[in-house]
Amino acid sequence: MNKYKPLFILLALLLIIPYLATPLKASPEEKELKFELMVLSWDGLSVTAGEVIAEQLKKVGIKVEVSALDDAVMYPRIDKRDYDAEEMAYGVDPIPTYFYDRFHSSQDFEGGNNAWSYHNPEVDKLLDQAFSTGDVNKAKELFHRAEALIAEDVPYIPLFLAKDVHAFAKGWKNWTVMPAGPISPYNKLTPIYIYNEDGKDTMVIRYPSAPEPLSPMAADNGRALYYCSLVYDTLIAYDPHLKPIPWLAKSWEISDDGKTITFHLREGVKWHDGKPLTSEDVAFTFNYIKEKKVTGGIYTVHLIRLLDSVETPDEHTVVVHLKSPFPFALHVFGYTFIVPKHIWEKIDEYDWPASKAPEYAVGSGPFKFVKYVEGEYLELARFDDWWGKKPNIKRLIIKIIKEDESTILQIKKGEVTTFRYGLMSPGLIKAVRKDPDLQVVEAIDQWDYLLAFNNKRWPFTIKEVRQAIAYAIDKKEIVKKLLDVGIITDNYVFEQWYGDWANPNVPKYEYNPEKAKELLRKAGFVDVDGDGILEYAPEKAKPTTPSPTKTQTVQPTTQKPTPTPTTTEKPSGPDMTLVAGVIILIIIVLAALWYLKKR
Amino acid sequence: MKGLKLRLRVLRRRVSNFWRIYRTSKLGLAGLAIILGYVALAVMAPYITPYDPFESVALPFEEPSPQHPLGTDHLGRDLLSELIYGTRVSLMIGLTASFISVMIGTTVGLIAGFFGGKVDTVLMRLTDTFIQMPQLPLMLIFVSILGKGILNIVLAISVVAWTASARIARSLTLSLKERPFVEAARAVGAGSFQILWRHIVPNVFPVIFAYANIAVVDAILSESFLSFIGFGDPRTPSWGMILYFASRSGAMSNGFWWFVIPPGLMIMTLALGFAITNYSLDQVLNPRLRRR
Amino acid sequence: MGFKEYVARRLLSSLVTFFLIIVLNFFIFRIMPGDPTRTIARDARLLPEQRELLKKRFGLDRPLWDQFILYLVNLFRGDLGLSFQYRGTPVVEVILGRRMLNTFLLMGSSIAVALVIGMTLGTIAAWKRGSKADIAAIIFSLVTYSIPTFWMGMLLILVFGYYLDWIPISGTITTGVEYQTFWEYAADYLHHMVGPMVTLVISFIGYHFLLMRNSLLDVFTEDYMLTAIAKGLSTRTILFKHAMRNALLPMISVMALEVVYLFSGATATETVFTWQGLGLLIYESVVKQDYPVLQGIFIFMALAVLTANFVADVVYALVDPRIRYG
Amino acid sequence: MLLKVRDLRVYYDTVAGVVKAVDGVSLSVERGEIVGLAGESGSGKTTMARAIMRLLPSNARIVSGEIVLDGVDVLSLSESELKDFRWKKVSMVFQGAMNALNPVLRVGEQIAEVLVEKAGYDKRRAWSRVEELFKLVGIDPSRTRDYPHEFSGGMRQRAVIAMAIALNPDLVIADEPVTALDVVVQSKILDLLKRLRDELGISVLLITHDLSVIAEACDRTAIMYAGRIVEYGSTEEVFEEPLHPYTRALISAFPSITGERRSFEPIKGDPPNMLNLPPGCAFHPRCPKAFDKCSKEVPELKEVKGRLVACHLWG
Repeated sequence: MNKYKPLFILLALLLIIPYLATPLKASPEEKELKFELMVLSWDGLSVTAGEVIAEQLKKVGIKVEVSALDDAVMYPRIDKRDYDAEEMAYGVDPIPTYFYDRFHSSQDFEGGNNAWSYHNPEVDKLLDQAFSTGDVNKAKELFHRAEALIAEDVPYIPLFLAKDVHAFAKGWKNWTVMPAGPISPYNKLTPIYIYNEDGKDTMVIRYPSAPEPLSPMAADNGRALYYCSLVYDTLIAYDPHLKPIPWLAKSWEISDDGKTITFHLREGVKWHDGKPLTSEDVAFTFNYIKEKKVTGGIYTVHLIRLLDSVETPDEHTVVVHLKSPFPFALHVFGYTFIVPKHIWEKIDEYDWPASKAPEYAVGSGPFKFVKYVEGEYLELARFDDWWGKKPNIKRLIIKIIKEDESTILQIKKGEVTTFRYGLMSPGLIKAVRKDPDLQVVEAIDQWDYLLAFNNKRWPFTIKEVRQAIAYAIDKKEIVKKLLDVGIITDNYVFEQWYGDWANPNVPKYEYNPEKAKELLRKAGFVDVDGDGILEYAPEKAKPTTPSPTKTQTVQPTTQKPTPTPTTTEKPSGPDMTLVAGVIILIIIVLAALWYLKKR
Repeated sequence: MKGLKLRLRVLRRRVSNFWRIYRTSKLGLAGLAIILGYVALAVMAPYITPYDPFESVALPFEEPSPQHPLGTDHLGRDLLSELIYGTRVSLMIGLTASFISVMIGTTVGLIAGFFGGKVDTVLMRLTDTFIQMPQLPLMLIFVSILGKGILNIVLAISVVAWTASARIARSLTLSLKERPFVEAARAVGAGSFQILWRHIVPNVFPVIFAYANIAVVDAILSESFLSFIGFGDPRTPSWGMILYFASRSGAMSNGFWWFVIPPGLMIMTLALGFAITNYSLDQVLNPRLRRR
Repeated sequence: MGFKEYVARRLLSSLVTFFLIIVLNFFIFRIMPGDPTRTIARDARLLPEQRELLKKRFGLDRPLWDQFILYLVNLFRGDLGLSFQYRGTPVVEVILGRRMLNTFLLMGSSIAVALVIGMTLGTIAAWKRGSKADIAAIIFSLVTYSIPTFWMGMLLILVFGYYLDWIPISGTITTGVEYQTFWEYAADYLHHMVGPMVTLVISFIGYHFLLMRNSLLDVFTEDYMLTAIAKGLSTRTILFKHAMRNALLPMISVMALEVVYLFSGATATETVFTWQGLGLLIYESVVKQDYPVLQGIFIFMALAVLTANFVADVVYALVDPRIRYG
Repeated sequence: MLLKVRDLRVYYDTVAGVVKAVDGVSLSVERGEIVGLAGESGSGKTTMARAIMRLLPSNARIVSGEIVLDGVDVLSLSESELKDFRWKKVSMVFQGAMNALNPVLRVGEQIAEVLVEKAGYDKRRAWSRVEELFKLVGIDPSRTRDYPHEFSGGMRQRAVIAMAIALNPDLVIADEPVTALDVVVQSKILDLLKRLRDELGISVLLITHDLSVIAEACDRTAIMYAGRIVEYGSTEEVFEEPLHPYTRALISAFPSITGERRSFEPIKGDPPNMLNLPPGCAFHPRCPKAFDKCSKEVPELKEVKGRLVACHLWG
């Protein structure tokens, strides 16, 4: 039987051939104008937008290889600045502190938020000034100047702000819409004012996974923060235009040098366990955060950095001394969850487990913790001694449902009222929009999608290339393909969120493919080999001043069945499957024969 | 030349022998037909797909129409074309993953069975523990270590699923070791490696490959699930990936049955094809069962 | 070697394997790239001092060797560390709480039902080998084996959960209900279990059926079965006394294997139905890179495998007179 | 006459074609007689035995013939009548006693269950009867509660014989009862069979490929070749003067059980392919004395010198 061994080896070799024959990455041609675009695989908007961008750039002669990656792969590459370009959503808060994180050169460290390695000393200077002044108007002016510079440089291209699309079950009325939608940690109004026409007094909000950590000091994700915003009070809250409104603090003053903030607390505020809330509790909270270096909450990073000392002249006054002025200091201290001193004094580890919640989860907010059925739901009840307007609903339940589909079916059945996160998939949005059983609320979301370049890597080291890409992208088409779930934006500080913090006169890059081609040619790119993709050949680009006719033939060849370029994993060409499949079948049959022969 | 002719003749006789027995199994024929049908579909994909499955050719979420018999997906790509191309991916993954796992398993089994002693003890202890570990969680853990994507799914499946073939290979090797021709070879003074390579390997592989069928079923099903929960590559449309997109884009809430039912049926039928073939091969090849 | 010695030896070898797995478990998860503090607190802006404190909290600030020793010591104290995704919650608490119970109930009952149905069908089919009923049962079981479980679950939810409204769509209990009696609770729980259980039973049946049928057919070819028939014994005696007892022997190891599922859950079904069991926990931990939890589950699974194996060996030795001294 | 088989034809349908395992066999066994049935493997001996007990596999069919045992037409029995018939009228000692006993049941239990189920014994009486049977076949009665694997090969064979005679059947079919045993044990078992025949008056149909076994134990001998009986007569005569060339070849291919050295020559040629038998006398391709007619006509079984022979030499 070993006579057939050679045959066997031959078959084995044949099986390997198709793998070897698959074209691996073609030999890297430095000169070709192409790059890899990372998109986030589980985010439908990111993937779709990436595909559209690739098609649009192909039209001006730029080859884009889209790779849809999981965050576990993508984020480390971004952290290490090991990428060409990426396109996904970044989150924004009610205050534009991200403006510093994204553009200041000091933030270009491994894992830093200046993921595009943008370095501009002038911008650095402006940002430093803007973030160390207590004068809001001066800060705004500095913002405008910095943004104008950034927009000229195009370190990344802002694409659109996602829409927060929420569906409510029938019968529910009177939610508050603000940036980030009706259900968000910044929106303390919806749960207070919402009511049901049919008299239902229990609101059910779906979470895709557990709301943990329940500790307001450890809460570091939207789900946990939303829960905390219901159970814990903050000194200030936000109105529908994200302007600070009095909450626990009925008024406040900021000193002229911006280094002292005085909060005047409401009187007669009670904790859920009946004890009174005083300035002691507020001071304790701030000091606890600073001492324990807690990682949860919304602005704690700034709080730890800024806080010098806290004074409590009387039971209802808190005076905060800052180490340095900060234009958003009010938000940093105002939007911190206040915890009761008499309970937290005893808590050593601020990230206590959920099983401790019944003893520890005492706040002063409009809802109080009732119980948490692990993995199932979290039940909150209206706190009847709350200082403010009594919520219309008596109970608020946070229910964990993993699948979006199941959620929508349950909202249709009326078992669930709405969900925490806005819908991220055009398909689901389409489903809820057309469904007569659902009420759809659309607001601007906190996710801004952007096309980012690694500014340290060729060809993005060339400013003209970045600008050309900006001209070559038709944001309208992207948003249309996304079934209109995005709001186009050209700003780096979003007018829709921050009003006059945004510079209304930033240079805009209207869709103009001809201008893009022109810029690219100026930068030395020309289609040398006639394949529709530009190559870097400055000596050829310059002499022939009139644009070469070749650029006209750039039309994509759509009749070919060749798919858009993809990653190497994809089996390409028919022969591979054919050969491998047939050979494996043959092997199976032969195997059976050999086996038979042995009998 | 003469040797080759002889070999071909022997081969032909064996094929016809095998075929004579196999064809009596109606189920087996059905299974084979299904597999061949899918292979044909995979091979012909570029010629029979009405559209390029990678490009959006219409608006997203179009209902089935003469132009798009199964409608379009969330990017406006033709679902029928995607489904046909998906055959390639799913088939490829199923075959590759099971092939690799069978290779690993056989190697381990051969070594353990042939050398015996401490090597055997250690390898089989490992195999025994792994064989009982639930496969899907293990695959998930591996994917989390390796990262996502088709290639890593293939790897994860292979790394987890090799144990069954290791067991079989070991027991075959053990019984072959006692056969007269091996003893004869030993008596003539053949080295261990030579015996292993010339006498045992050629006899172990055929049986193992017959078993590979069921590994293919498991690989296809595992792949579809891993893709479905989002560990696949969104740019490589396997059927599991289509279902992932369907679920992500609310196909059920929308009532897009054409987005959900066909991919599931495709997975099921292909898996069924291999399962039936495996079952029939087992019936045909297992002399114990044939005797009665 | 006597029975006791046999048991002792098996026990010892199980313990050695367990130790190997513990070591493997530690190092596998240390290969993982990246800074764990990024997974623990998802905030790129964290100040360096915050980062240091986090590392200390999760014991990641020490050298690898120290971490390993600590891991071993803690393990023997029943401490598997802290979960990343459920900040501050001990892994043991995450795994052993309600989730374990959910998985236990769902998997236990599904496996039991599937075993009973599968084995009964298998016995009948084997006895009536070649009949129409046999072939129909074979095709049915092959089809059930080939259905992607998650897909079946999706369809069940749509048809029976939404359109017909017979079963709940997700979860293990109705949210926010105060139960008057335990029975009310149990009824609600069981109602929620119908969907996932049907899915699992269908996906398990085929396997059990084929196994039992093959096992019996194997036994039928044995000479002692011919003897039993020649002896003119009743069909019942032949089937249940002579055939079943022998055919059940290989089923013991299968059952041992399925005991392990009690500790791993059914990821596909649990995800689709949001059945908060260990399967869903594994999925979430993978997505959120919660390595401590994955490590913990890995250990529990290994422990289950080894225990089940050990028990199976002992039961085997007790049931089958031939291998007592194996 | 106890057993009368007339013109029995049993065919197997296999994927490769029809196998005529038994093709027109007639055979009779008298009360209290041990009849040997010999032949190479594949000659249809075992099929004969199974046919008498109606234990044929599902792909076998009885094409024609008649089996009458003690006046009962075996082939016309219904399933429930068969249950009554088996073991009470005829029992069987199977080829390879190693595997004939259920490994997970105690040996005694396997005998007792027949007594309980078929002879209406209560449990206790059944077990004491088992002890008696053990004594009868020469096993220590205290070992009734052992498992089969605790028995030696000879003991197992004795236990199987004890099982076979438990219900005092008229006929015991012993299919290769001593094959895997060593010579000393073999003759002990054969002695046991003879003794049981003498003491209990049962008839035995002893099937074997080993002529020395036949020579030692049988009163009459039938030689089978390719599904037919080629010679049937008293053992002494058959061995003394084999009439059929195959019988002769068979005898000379075996060393004598008495140890007397004889010319030892194996039968030339290959055993016949049962799927495709040669025309005429199936033995003719291997027969040293074959002539024209042998390849054309199938020889009838005729009486020659007081026995039955199927050979054209005697035509």
